Amino acid sequence: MEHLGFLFAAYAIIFSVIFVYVVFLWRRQAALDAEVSALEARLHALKDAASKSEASPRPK
Amino acid sequence: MSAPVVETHKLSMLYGQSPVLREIDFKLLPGYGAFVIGGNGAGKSTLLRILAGMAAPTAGGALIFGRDTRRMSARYRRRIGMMAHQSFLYPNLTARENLEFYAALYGLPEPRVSAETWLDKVGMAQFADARVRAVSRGMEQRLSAARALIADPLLVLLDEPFASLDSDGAAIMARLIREALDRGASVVAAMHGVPAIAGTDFQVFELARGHLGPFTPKEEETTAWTGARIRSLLHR
Amino acid sequence: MSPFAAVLRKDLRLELRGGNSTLSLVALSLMVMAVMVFTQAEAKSHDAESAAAAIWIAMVFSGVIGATRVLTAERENGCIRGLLLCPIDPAGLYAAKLCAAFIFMAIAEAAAMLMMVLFFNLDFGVPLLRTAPILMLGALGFAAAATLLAAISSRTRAGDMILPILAVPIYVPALIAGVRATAAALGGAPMGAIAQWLKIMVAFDILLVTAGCLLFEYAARED
Amino acid sequence: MNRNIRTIVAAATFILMIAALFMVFDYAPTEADQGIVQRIFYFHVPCAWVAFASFGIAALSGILYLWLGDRIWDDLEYAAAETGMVFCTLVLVTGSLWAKPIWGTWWTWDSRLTTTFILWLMYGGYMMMRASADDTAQTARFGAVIAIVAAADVPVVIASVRLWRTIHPAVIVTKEGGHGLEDPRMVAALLVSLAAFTALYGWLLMLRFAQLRARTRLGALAREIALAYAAAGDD
Repeated sequence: MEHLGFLFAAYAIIFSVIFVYVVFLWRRQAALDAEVSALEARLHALKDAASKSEASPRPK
Repeated sequence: MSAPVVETHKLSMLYGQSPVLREIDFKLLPGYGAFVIGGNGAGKSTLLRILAGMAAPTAGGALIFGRDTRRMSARYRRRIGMMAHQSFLYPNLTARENLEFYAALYGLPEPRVSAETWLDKVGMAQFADARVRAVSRGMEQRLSAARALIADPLLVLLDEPFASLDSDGAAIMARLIREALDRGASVVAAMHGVPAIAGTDFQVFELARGHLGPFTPKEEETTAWTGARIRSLLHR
Repeated sequence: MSPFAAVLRKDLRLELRGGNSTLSLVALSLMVMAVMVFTQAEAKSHDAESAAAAIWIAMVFSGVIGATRVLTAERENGCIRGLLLCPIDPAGLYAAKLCAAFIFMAIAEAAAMLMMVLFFNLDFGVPLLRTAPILMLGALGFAAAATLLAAISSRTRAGDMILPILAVPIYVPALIAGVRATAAALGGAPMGAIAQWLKIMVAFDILLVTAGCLLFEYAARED
Repeated sequence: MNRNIRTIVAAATFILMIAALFMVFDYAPTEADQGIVQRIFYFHVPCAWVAFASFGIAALSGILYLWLGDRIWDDLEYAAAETGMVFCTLVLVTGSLWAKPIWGTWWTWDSRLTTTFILWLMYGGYMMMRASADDTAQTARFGAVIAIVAAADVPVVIASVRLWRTIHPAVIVTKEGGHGLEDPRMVAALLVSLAAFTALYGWLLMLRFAQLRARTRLGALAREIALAYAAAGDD
């Protein structure tokens, strides 16, 4: 049962690194979602502007 | 009628989210000129960079001699002469050495002779052995024009060719444009005001807020070409 | 004159006209060799291992600077754009730039060899002569890798900082082979004994020069 | 990349990982020479396999990107390089933790270790380049160039490191296959671990790839909208 510490450390590191990477992916996903929201807002603004002035043709 | 030298189709360019060029449709036939007038930041340089294949448009496309500017091989680049805002000249080489170097790269048979001829043409013969670092901005501009035209390109792209030129220099520049048109080359030149070049083989456009449209002079902004002399150059 | 010859001639002319690249490479090599001597606990004479280590460290440092210098020469007035507009094959342009970097490095290596003899108290003779082709193969390989990667690093925000980080790991096989071969040659081993190392270096050089010729276009293009 | 496939792979990863842990710690017998530390091997080897495969995918995608010019290949290349980097780090760390008790040293310049370490350095450079450049087609080309050069370099790295190790007197002689799997239960544990890590890798790669794909498409969409504005004459 000697060297149990090494075995424990190895497995602990494997799982914590993978966990940290998943957290990192998750945070980037949040940033991506924020970007989608910003784009949606821009699209809404575009639609509003289009409905206000029907005279000039605008993109949907 | 022969095939157009330049043909753009809904050419658009964004820098980040802000549009610089908006759906530009433009055609230029061999032997014709297009002078694009516009203020600073109007997108003139961007348009020329795209036509030279130095930048890829965001949407739409440009054909040069029928070839997409994004995929121009050496054969197509050989036919284009681009005078950009940067001179592309090596500061530590002399005027002559710079022109010889580019003449060699364009595969001219006698680089030395070509360099000599063009130094004469742009009135730089007496500065032939001065390093580019030491000459004035206006002289560098003349050399830059010589560099662009040295291989007799069939499409000449000029970005503000008259900037920082004195009246002699401007006269030379106007003559070079005239000569290029006369030998059947097409010219696209971006500038701030209408140049004093006579002829009916060119059109003047205005590039404003990313749109390319026909230029309508606000006041008396054109002058006539009288004899072989330039009377004046008007800048807006 | 071929585009390759024109560009190379232009680079050499610029260098003679106060480019000072070679001089800075020589100076840097001198510094590295001096640092190597000072950081060793005791001055060892006739120590082939230390001498080989010193000259190869100098090689890596001067190579990074050399490749950077060769490409910065093209940045003033946007000259690199002017070159890319010319109807020349990017591979020819790469080859010319690589040759220029190699020549600057080779001169610096020659100077470094002299310093190595003095600092490590070696003898002038056949063993020293045998190190010359090894160092030249090493310089060629490093110039090939660094010229290609400098085109990339110069366009990142980190700038030239990132070049050694990209180039050195790629260079490791030639570095290992070069140091071992140099140490063996300085220790008096005949050419036959280091042939295996030389083979690796030649393979590395061929590989990197080929990769550079094929890929330089993608690294240099601007759009 | 379908969301359903990702869910299935995630579930498979979870089940396989539980199974692998059970087999590694309970089913497989303790190795006679090395003792309990040998169990690191069951996860170390899959990490190595996954890391090398990932760098291979990155290099192939790089070639495809330069050839075809579709940004999807760049997204795959970046995702594979990044995921490969994670597992490559794990290989090095677990390798060290195994080497210390068995060989008495954290690190030996054995050919496999050295090659792995050099790959790790190369892709470290790749990641730094990507981090310090804008997300443009140019950066994508740079990434492809580095990935291709790195992959092309690997055979020369292996050749030089092998020769280096055979000529240089090694203090510690690394037994080739010093982890002899004499018991079939050990082989089974390794195979299940390999499956578990392949699934885990597949899941992470798909996640990252989908993310990068979304980012690229979002960029394209933002450009579309800006272009539509531009065409309408708005600023």
